[in-house]
Parts: sequence; C-alpha cells; structure tokens
Amino acid sequence: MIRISRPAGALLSLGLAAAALAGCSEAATSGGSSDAGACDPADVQLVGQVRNESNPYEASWLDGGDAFAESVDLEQQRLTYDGDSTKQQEQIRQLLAGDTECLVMNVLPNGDADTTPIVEGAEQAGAYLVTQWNKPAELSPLDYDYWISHITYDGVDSGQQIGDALAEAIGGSGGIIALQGVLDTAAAKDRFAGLEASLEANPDMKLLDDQTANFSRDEALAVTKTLLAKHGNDIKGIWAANDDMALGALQALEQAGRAGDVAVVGIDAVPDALTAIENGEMTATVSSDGPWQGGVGLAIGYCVATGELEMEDIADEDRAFYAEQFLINDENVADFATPETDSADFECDNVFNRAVGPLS
Amino acid sequence: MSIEVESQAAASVPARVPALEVKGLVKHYPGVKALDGVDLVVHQNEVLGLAGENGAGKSTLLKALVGLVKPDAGEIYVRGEKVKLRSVDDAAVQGIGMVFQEQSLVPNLTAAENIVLGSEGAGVKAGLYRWSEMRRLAQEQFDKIGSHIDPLARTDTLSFADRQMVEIAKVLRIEQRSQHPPVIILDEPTSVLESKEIETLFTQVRRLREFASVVFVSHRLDEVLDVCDRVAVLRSGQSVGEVQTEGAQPADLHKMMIGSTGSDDHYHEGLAQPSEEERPRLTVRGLSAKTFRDVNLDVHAGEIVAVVGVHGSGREDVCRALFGAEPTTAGEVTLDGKKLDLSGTRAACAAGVGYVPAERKIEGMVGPMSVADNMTLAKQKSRCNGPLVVPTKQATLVDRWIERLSIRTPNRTTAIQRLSGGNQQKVVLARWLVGNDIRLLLLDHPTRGLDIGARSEVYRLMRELANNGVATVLLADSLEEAIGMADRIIVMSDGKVASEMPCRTGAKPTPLDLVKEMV
Amino acid sequence: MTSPAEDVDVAAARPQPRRGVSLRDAGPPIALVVVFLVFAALSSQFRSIENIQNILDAAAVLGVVTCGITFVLMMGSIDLSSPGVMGASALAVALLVQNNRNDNDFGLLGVALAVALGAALGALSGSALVLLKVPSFMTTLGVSAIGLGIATLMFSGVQPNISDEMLGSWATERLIGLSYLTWIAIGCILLGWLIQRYTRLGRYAFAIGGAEEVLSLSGVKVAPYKVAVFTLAGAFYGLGGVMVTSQLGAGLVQAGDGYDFSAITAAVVGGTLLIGGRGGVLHSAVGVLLIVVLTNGLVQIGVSPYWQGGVQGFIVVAAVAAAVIPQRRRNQVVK
Amino acid sequence: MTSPVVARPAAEPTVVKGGPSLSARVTSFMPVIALVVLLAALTIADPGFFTQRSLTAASMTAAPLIVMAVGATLVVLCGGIDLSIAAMASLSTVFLALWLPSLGALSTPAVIAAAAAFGAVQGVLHVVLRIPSFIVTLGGMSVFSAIALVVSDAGTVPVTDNSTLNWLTLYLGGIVPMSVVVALLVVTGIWVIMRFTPIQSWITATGYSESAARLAGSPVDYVKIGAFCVSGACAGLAAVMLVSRNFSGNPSMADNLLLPAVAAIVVGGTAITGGHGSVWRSVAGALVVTLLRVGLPIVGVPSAWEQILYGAIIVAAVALTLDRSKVLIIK
Repeated sequence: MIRISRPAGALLSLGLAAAALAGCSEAATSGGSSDAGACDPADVQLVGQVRNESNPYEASWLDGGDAFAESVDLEQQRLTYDGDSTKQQEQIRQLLAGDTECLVMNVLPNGDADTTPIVEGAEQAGAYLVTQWNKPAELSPLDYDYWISHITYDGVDSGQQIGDALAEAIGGSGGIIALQGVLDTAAAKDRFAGLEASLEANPDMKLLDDQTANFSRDEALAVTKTLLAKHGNDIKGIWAANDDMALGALQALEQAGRAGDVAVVGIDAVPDALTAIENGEMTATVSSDGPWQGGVGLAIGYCVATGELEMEDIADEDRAFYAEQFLINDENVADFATPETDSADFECDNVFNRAVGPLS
Repeated sequence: MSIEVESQAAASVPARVPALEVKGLVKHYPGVKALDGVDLVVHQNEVLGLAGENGAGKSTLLKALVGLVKPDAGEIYVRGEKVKLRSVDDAAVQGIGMVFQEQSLVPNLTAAENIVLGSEGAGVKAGLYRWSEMRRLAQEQFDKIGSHIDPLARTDTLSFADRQMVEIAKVLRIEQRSQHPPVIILDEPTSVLESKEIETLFTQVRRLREFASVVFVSHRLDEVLDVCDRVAVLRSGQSVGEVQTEGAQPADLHKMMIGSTGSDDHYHEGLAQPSEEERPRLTVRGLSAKTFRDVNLDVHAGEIVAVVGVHGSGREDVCRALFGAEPTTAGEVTLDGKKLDLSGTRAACAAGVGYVPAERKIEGMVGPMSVADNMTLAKQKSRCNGPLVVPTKQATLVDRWIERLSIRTPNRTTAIQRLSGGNQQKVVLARWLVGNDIRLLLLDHPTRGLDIGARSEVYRLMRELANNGVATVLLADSLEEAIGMADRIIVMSDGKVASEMPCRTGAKPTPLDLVKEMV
Repeated sequence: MTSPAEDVDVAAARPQPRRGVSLRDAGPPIALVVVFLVFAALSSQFRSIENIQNILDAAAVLGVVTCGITFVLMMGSIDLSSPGVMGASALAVALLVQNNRNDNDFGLLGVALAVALGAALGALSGSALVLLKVPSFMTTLGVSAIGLGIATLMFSGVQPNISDEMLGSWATERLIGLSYLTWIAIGCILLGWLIQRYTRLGRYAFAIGGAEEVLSLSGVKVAPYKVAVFTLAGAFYGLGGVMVTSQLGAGLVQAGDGYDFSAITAAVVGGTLLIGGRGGVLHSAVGVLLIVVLTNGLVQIGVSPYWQGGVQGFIVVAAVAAAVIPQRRRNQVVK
Repeated sequence: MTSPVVARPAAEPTVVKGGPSLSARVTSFMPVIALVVLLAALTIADPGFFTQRSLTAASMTAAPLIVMAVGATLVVLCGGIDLSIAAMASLSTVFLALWLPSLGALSTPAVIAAAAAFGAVQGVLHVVLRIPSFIVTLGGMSVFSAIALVVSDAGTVPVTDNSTLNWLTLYLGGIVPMSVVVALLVVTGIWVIMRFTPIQSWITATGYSESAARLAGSPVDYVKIGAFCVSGACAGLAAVMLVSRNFSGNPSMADNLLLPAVAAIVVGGTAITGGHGSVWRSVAGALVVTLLRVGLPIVGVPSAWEQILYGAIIVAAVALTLDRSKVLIIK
C-alpha cells in the first residue's frame, strides 16, 4: 500500500508543481519580427536582474523598473540570483537562448568578472544591455554594439565624502575603524580607496583596523563588537562601505552601550539609514538612487530598441558614466526621505541627465 | 507487582485451551517459500522446543509470532482467540515477547532503559524520566535472574554475556506488561553463553514454566532435550512432527530435521588424511601484540590446527594478526619459507591467506552485494583478463562454485543477505577458493549460528580443503568441534600458548583434558 | 550436555567504542582551555572582561541553533534547514512585534508565534523524512529553500524594523554582565540538557542514533519521535531567528546565513558524532565556545581576514584529529 | 608448492537465469522519469522553453555541475562525502587564470593535476588520521577558500587571452556544447573504468560494509584516496569550464555550486550512506537540479515562489528516485 502511494504521491506533487508553474507564468513571450533598432514598442521585453529581493535597495531597484515598464505599458521580468555568480550566468544564458530580438536587460553584475560573459553573451545574441556598478576597468561599452551603457557611482568619491564627513564629526582627530564590503568587488575597493584619500587629507584621523563584513548587517554586527572589544574607547568613528553594515555597527554600539558617542557613516541611503540620520544616530551617507537605476537602465535600452535613440547619437562619455550622487547628512536628510521615481527622468531625452562624467 | 497475581490470571484461563496456536501459516518471499502451512501448538505452562535446520522457517515463524512479519495466509490463536499481530507492541499486549538471536539492545542506553524500552510504565511519567523508578524496575528484573549488573551502566560497557542477561531481563518484563500469562520466545539464547550462565538461564526457563509458556529455539539439540517438555520440528517451512523429550535422543531429532538418517560421522573423520609434510607451511615465532605475546605456532600443509582458549586468551587477535587485520609489535611469520607481510589484509590475501570472520553479517559479507560479487571480492584476478573484468568468466566461475558447494540461491545476482546463514557462509568460504591459490585458511568460528546440516557441510569442505593441502587454523565454536576437526590442538591462555596436544583420529583428547589447560 | 563455547568475547571483534570514552569526552574542553590560554597569552585585549562578555554574547545565537541541531545529529540525521527556518522566523517576529511595517504589537506572543513557525518548518522536514522516506540531508535542504521563500514573501521589498522595546532590550540590557540573549542561550542549553537527560523524546533521540532497528524490535514507533526531534530543532532555530532579529533590530531574510555549517561544525568539534548516538547538548555547548573563541581570537591577534577561515578550518580538523588519534584501530570504519 | 586446487568445479554448471525485476528496472530509471516530468512541466509553463537553443543553453549550464557531481559521487559511493568540491573549483579557477599567461594550453592539465593532488591530500588525511570525511572536507573547504583569497589577493583574476580555453565554448555540430561533450566523455570514462575493472566491486563493498571489504583484502584505503583524488580532479575540470565561459578566475566563483552538486547526487538516487548508486544517476540528477535552478526563474516564477517550489520539487524528486530496497534505514 505504502509502496504504491509513495511514488504516486511524489508524481502528484511534481504534477502540482507543474500546475503551479503554469499559473505563475503570466508573462508570455512574444515573437517580435521588427528589425533591430526599430522594435515595435509593444514587442520590447524588459528584464531587470539584481541579486535578491530581500534587500531593500535592490528591491526598490526592481520597483523602479516596474514603474518605468508601466509607463510604457509593458511588464518587467524580475530576475534574482541570490548573489550567486554562477546562477546569474546561468539565467542570462538561458534568457539569451530565448527570443532576443527586442530584449532589453538592465543588469547588476555580481562582481566585476561577471560582467564580461554577460556582455559577450548579449553581443552575440543581439540583446540590448545596460549594466550597473561592476565592470572590469579595461572593458568598455565603446567596443560593443549592443552594450549601450554602464552606469555607476564614483566609489572613490563617495568613500572620500563620507570619510571627510566622519573626520568632521569626530573633530578631525581620533581613531576609526573601517568595515569593508565584499573584498573582490570594485565598489568595495573604490570606496576604500576613497577612505584612504580622506585619511591623507585628515592626517589626525587614524585607521585602527579594517575588516570585511561582506556588505552584511549581520556580519557587521559581529565584527564591530569584536573590534569594539579590541580597541575600546579609542574608536571615535566607524566607516562602513554601505549602509547595511553601518546599521549593523549602530546595533553593536547600542549593545555595547556606546550609542551616540561614536560617529557612523555609510553609503547607499537606504530608508533605515535615512531614519537613523534623522534621529541623529548616524552622521552621513551617500545617495545612490535605486529606483532611478532600475528605471533608467531599462529606459535607455527601450529608447535604443525602439529607435528613439540611435546608438551613434549617444555621446562616448555617456556609454560609461558616473551618476550624480549626494552626501546626505542631518541638514538635507528630509529631502531624501521619500524616494520616488519621476517619470520625466525616463524620457528618452533625459536618460543621461544625471551623468556627471565619464568613467576614469 | 507479584507473581501471585500473574498466576491467578493464568488460572482464570481453562487449562485445555492452548496458550498459543498457529494454523496453516504461509509466508512467501520473492523466490522462497519460507513458511508453507506451519501448524504449531504451545500449551500453557509448557516449554516447547522448536528445532529445524537453518532455512527451515524457524526465524520467519518466530517473527510472525511477534508481529514483525505479516503472514500471507494462516491464523494465529492466543488462548483460543484469533488475533492479528501487526507489531511487536500488539504481540506484547497479547503477552508474547521474544529474545532475539542477534542482540537487540541499544548500545548507548543504560541497561535499565533497555530493559524497559517501549514499556516504561511507571518509569516515565508524562514523557519525563524518573531515573530512580527506572532503576527499581530494572533491579526487579535482575533480581529474578540473580544478576548483579548495575542497572544504570551503559550497555556498551557491559560484557557480551552480561548483555545477554540484560536481554533476558528485558523479555521477562512481559510478565509485568500483559494481563495474561505470557508466552516467551527465546531464539538461540545460549549460543554465546558460558555454562554457568546457561544454567542460570535454564533455571529461569523452568521458573517461567510455573506461570508462562516458553518457546525455546536452539541448534544445540541436547540443550533442547534438556530443558524442553516437547519439541516441534520444522523442515522446509512445514511442520514435520513433534517429539516428547522424555527419553528422546538428539539423533532422533536430527533425523527428523534433515528428513533422513544422517551420517553418524558428523565431523567426517573418515575423510581425515594425516598430513605427510615435514616442513611446516606456516611458522609463527615470537608473535606479540597488545593482547598476546610470544606466540609460536606451526601449521603444516593439509593440517587443521584448532586454537582453543577462554575469554581474553587472545586467540582471535592472533588469528586477525596473521591476516594483517590487527597490528603486531614483534615476531616473525613465514609462509612456505617466505616472510609474511602483516602490515595489512591486502598483503595477506596476495600471499594466499584467507580469513573467515566470526561476525559474518558485519565483517564477513557485503549484504546488499550479489552472491557473485561477494564470491569474487577477494580474488579479483579470478574474473579478470589482465586488468579488465570479464563478466562471462565471472558467471561461469561463480555458477560452478554455486553448484560445487550446493549453495542454495535463486541465482548468482541475488543479494547475499537474502540467503540463509549456512549458504551465506559457503559463499564467504568460496571467496577464498575461487582464486585456486589458497594456502592458509584462518577460520574464526566458521559454524557459528549454523544448524547441524550446514555445519556438517562446512566440516566436509574443511576436510576436502585440508586433503588438497590447505593449512587451516580453526577457532572452533565448541570444544567438541575442535576435538572433532583438528589434527592438533593449541591451547591459549592469558595471551600465551599454554600447551599443544596431538589430536589424530583414535587418539583424541577429551574436553576435560583441554579445560585443565585452558584455565 | 555440550561443553560451553569456550570463548565468547565477540565484542572484541565488533566495531564499537569501548575504552577511551572519558578521553573523548574530555578532549574538547581541554582544547577549549588550551585555545583560550594561547589567545590570552598572545593578546591582552583578548583576555579583557569586555571581550569575554563579547565572546559569550557572540556565542548566544550559535549556542541556541547548535542546541537544536544536536538532537538531530544524535539521531544520526543531519539538518541543513537552519538558514531558511531562521530567515522565516526572523521576518515573522519582526512583523508581529511593534515595527515600521504594520500595526502589530503582539510582544511575547509574537515571539512565540515565530518560534512556532520554526517548529512547523521543522515538523515539515521530519514528516518528509518519515513519510516520503527521503534522507534528512535532502528534506532539510528543501525546507531551507522553502523557509527562505516564505521569508522573502513576508519581506516584500521593505525591511521591517522593530521598535518593540522588549525584544530590543534582549540584545542591549545586561544582567550580571551578560546580555539577556546570553541568558536565553544558557537557558536553552539547560533546557536542552534536561530534555536530553530526562525526557523520553531526548532519550529516544539518543537511542535512535544508537540502534534504530532495536527500537522497532522493542515495539517503539520511531517515526513520531523523529518528527518530534526535527520539530524541537526547528523551534530552537526559530528562537535563534528571533534572537538575530533582536540583535539587528530588523527582520532579515539572511538572518540564518551560514548557521547550518557552523552549527554542525560546533557540534562535531564538541564531540557529537555525525553517525549519531554520541555526544549531547553540553558537548555541543563546548564546541560552540571553541568556535567562537577561535573566531574572536583570530581577529584579536590580527590574523589577516583572508586567512581566518582557513586557519579556523585547519584547527577544526586538527582538533578532531587529536581527539580520534588515540582511538585509532586498524580495520576501523570511518565514513 | 602443492597445488591448492580443492576440487574440480562441475563440468556443466547449471546457469540460473535471473535479473532485476520489473519494479527494480523502473526504479533505476526514476531519475530520467523525474527529468522528463520536470521538462514537461516547464514546457507547459512556458512553451518557449522547449526549443533547441534553450535546451542547448541549459545543457551547457549543466556541464560543470555534472562534472563536479560525478566526481563527488565516487566519494559518496565509498560512504563518505566531499564538501570541498565547490571551494576546490573556485581555487582552481584562480590557479587557471593565474597560470594561463605563462603555461598556456598546459595550464588546463596543470590545474586538474593540482586539484587532484589537493583531493588526494584530503583522502590521505581521512584515511590515515581516521577523521570523518565530513570534517576533513569541511576543513578543506575553508582552507581552499583561504588559499584562493590569498593567491588572488581577494580579487578577480581576469583572463585576457582566452584562446587556449576557447574550444570549450564551441558547439559540436552547432548544437551540442563542447563542455557537455567533455562532461559526458568524463562520465563515460569513469563508468567504463569502474564497470570493467574490479574498482566497481571495491567501491561498492567499501560503501556498503567497509570492514567486510577490508577483511576480503580489498584495497579500501587506496580506493578512498582515489575517490577523493578523482573528485578533486573533476572539480578542477569544472573550474576550467567555468573560466572558459566567464573569462576570469575568482576565489568564490563556484562556491554556490556545493549544495546543488550534492543535491544532484541525491536526486540521482545514489544513497548518501554509500554503496548504492552510479555516475549516470548523478548526470540525470545534475540535469534536474539545473532545470530547477535556471528553468523556474526563466519561465517567470517570482523569486520567493521559486525558492519554495525548488525546495518542494527537489524533495519530491528524491522521494521518487531513491531505491529504498537498497537502503534499510533512512537517516
């Protein structure tokens, strides 16, 4: 009896899974037949890919993409790869094996190295690609026909800005500790380079220790606690390469009973960090506008795919550019409290408005 | 909890109704008909012996009686009422309990827990253990059998014999669990006990008869006749008759079991050919290890040398050391004049040494692997051309040996664990023969757990091997076996060779001679 | 009557541990003391009271999770579900106590519900093991994925931050120098020890690891106990998720990242064998301290972050090797 | 010496006919059935999924996973487990990227040899020190990660000249990715070697009952060390495939493939307790796992539901494929 029912049960559950799959796949693939560069707007497929939806910044990125898609009566396919480089490649490869004629991808590569195969794949398949944040320095969109643009923020600049803000908050002198991001990403390295520049400019600010907390709140909490025990009251400030780690550090300070007397800075301007700045717990952060990134990447691809923008009309400095960023402290935090997408930003004429300069 | 209460309960059932009755029990396994319409009656307050060769269906029948096997057909009546036994628990509620042939104790629990396992009663309240109560419950059982084991000792720290006592104490708890006079099944309870313990056990069995029924299974027919009132005999899954033990002889039982008059020459002494070799095939000089020291030993080609000794005499370790399975600290061993490498089992195999371990199921065979693969496991060359396995070569070879040793198996691809014990042991022995290069065979209790028929076949095989020039070291299951089979007997005591005596046909020592040397 | 079988010590031939039990039990605590003393000698910050408090605080969550996994390992099963279960319970508790996402304010009841969710997921692993007869390695891996999915559903793009004072105070308030979380962990270990020693569930878990088939022969139905053990483990993970939420002040899907392997490592280093039937909650507690002291000490003496993982792995292997070498035998089975 | 021939085997042996029963045959094909059912389910969900290009891409994706899973299957068959394969593959990607400029085409065999050596070291530690393989390889996992971080300076090592690896990204007949061909060749090679030499017997015996195997003179220790060695070499080969398509080496590149690889082995129906199973089962298992990993998101399952479905389906798949007649107690 049991011998029969077990495989049957397993088959049944597989069948149910199939039914669930069928129910989930509302986004039917369409077979566009227009020439490259002149897709019918209705045939364009929009894909946004980030690490995961369980991270507020990346979730807001995908929401921004949805907002843009809605504005042109399309739907965005939301892909996540759990911060797993292999899985990202697998998804991209599978995506490019489908209908790629009017495919527009706005991708957040997991690390620098992951950008190369994505770019190569898109080029071969003829899919329009916008990448953000990570790419190897020697790889340039100018060498490709379908890799329209690479958008990033100047990590050295942001690292330095918050470093300076930190120096100011601790009165120019004293010990600080640094929480680094995932060590093999450009963002982590650039931001730390920015801190080093800031340390040079503020010779009395001493870097007591730097440890990686992998951009994670949980790890930052543990690392900060250990470093607080190690350096004690010598620590006047904490420099974190993103806001999640800064928030973890804040928590550690609170648990150590030292909330308030150590200045904390981060990058990304996630809502919690903004609240912390409003409450005076955190000193500063630097904005990187997730919803805008999620929308504008798709918008650029959409404009090129539909022919509203011609590749040759895009200036070379817009093929890989730094986007505008703002230092947020208690003075201007109110202006950033409610991040919203402005559909005007996504008009084909405005997509490059936030560019502040080509990648160095 | 008192025995009086139990006795009253016993009295409440009319004495004519059998305590347990089995009618036409049938059980098929793929390819085997284990039970083929067995009938059995167990009267109240009786000790019933159950005899039969291995594979006769004893184990299956017993398992059916305690709810571990679901019969395909047939009925079971307990005190006249038809019952369906779906689990050990069902059986226990009906008052049927069993001591298993292979010890069924949880090694990492205390003796007390093992005794009350599954029927903790007052020992556990609302899921919580009351250790003092547990201890008392266990002590109660130990007192019955006069054992002084600490109830709170971890079972794996006890000796094997102590564990067997725990096992018996465990099954005696049936008395407390059931409202009815219990039926207690003892499956080969004596196979590893010493005489004193066996006496204790028999005293218990006789005590149990006062208020319970006992089914006693043993391959030692004299024991069966000694303790039982009546013996039922099974053959090929069928009941073939019963014997009142009063005045019965083991030989009568044996005839019923095998269905014909067996040869009286149990040990095939007629086949014995004294070895003519001058030079010993195996020489051991000054072999020492943790558990034995300075062992000297010669074995000639064609000779069977039995090594006997009590607990801790170190004879098993010597045997394993010769096969490279235990580390040695000193000594030199040569085989046919060449130094034998004792660093590992592989070297020993390559030199033509074979070993049959006592623990067949754990160490002797690879249960889920086929008969064929088990048989060729040690002598891979026998089925290869160069480095490559040739399936047809293996098939031919294995089928010949199945035929040659009359191994009863559906076919060569059957998993060895589905065979009966005797047939498994034949496969394990055949493993060393298929290579045609065996020179020294180390047999560690090769007949343990085998019935008379299977034993006899193993003995015959040993004789044939010896006659073909194989040197054999035998750790026998009993002194009789040692005396019956050996050409020479080495007595070990305290890790040393105590004495050596010839054992040629016609000039055999008595067990008493040996026991004197052993202690 | 036949003379008795003259030598019956089959036990000698049987692969089973006999002597050296006490040595095995003493090994991990000795290792803990040695490692502690070495770090204390190398670094003055390491031996500060503050750092020792810090070590104990850092051990709290791992201690609770390891306590749960110990019961599963004692049975001889394995459990990789903690990342998913902790993520789900972290999100659940963050949404049930006072937070910035909704108007819930269930306080302790919320905590209880989150722990119950953990227990339910544990029961799911156990049921799949027992009913579908799928090895626990796979069922718990599957349940971990399911837990992460549930957590992501509850997360829905906005991080829930807790403003509940009670839950927040667990991480910040101290009693006799230790945070409430540490006391909770100590309580859990005590509770775990009592369960292991004095309840049928705990003893049977132990027995299942020792000889499962014997329990069936004795008429014990093993399946419900297996499910119960996984449920208990799930409840411990659930509490672990709640504790992480209390520490971070927010419900994170990744609350349980990496706890699966670190908990198994801690349990094994403490002397709980993967084949089951040995060790226990107290062993595991020692293992947890050993791992946390190592992590903390390596940072304190300034080992490069690149090498920390490697050194830790090496020391774990060395510790286990040191514990097993005295008991090595030829022909011993090691899986 | 005297001839030890016991007795002449009977001249005409009765060959008893017999083979596995029908149900046993069906059970052994369960991994393939699960694969087909899953493929059908994905096709129902999105008809566009069942195209030649899409399947080609999926098989290419599966290639490194197949290779890793097959290598580790040998260790599992011996009754152990290898948790270091993913970290080993990551380390190998770094080595390969570092060595390519100087060694050129030789770097591929060099990396595979290095990985095999690392695997063998783990095997030796396991066998000689008698440390459970779970612990040895868990330790190996962190040590390999640390080495990878240090030699790569915690960064990505770009591969500028990909020419010597490029052949792996080509397609045989324009359809079958070269990496899949290589993976299948490796599996076939391992299978042939096992099937037609005593190794199969030794591995199976070791997995089912190590002490019995040892007392039958099987080279248990060498078999185990060999299994770890092959497992390492396979991880190295998987790394070559990853580098050929990612144009770089990275100290964490393959780390996330550990659980999928072990899942592939179990989904294939190989018993995690050892003895029962085969490398082909792991190939089917790896394909099932790959379809779940890439298929679910591509046909449009939202990420939260993707994880829930992945968990449920993988348990169901194992329920289907595991041959319980060979494994008595499920832990």
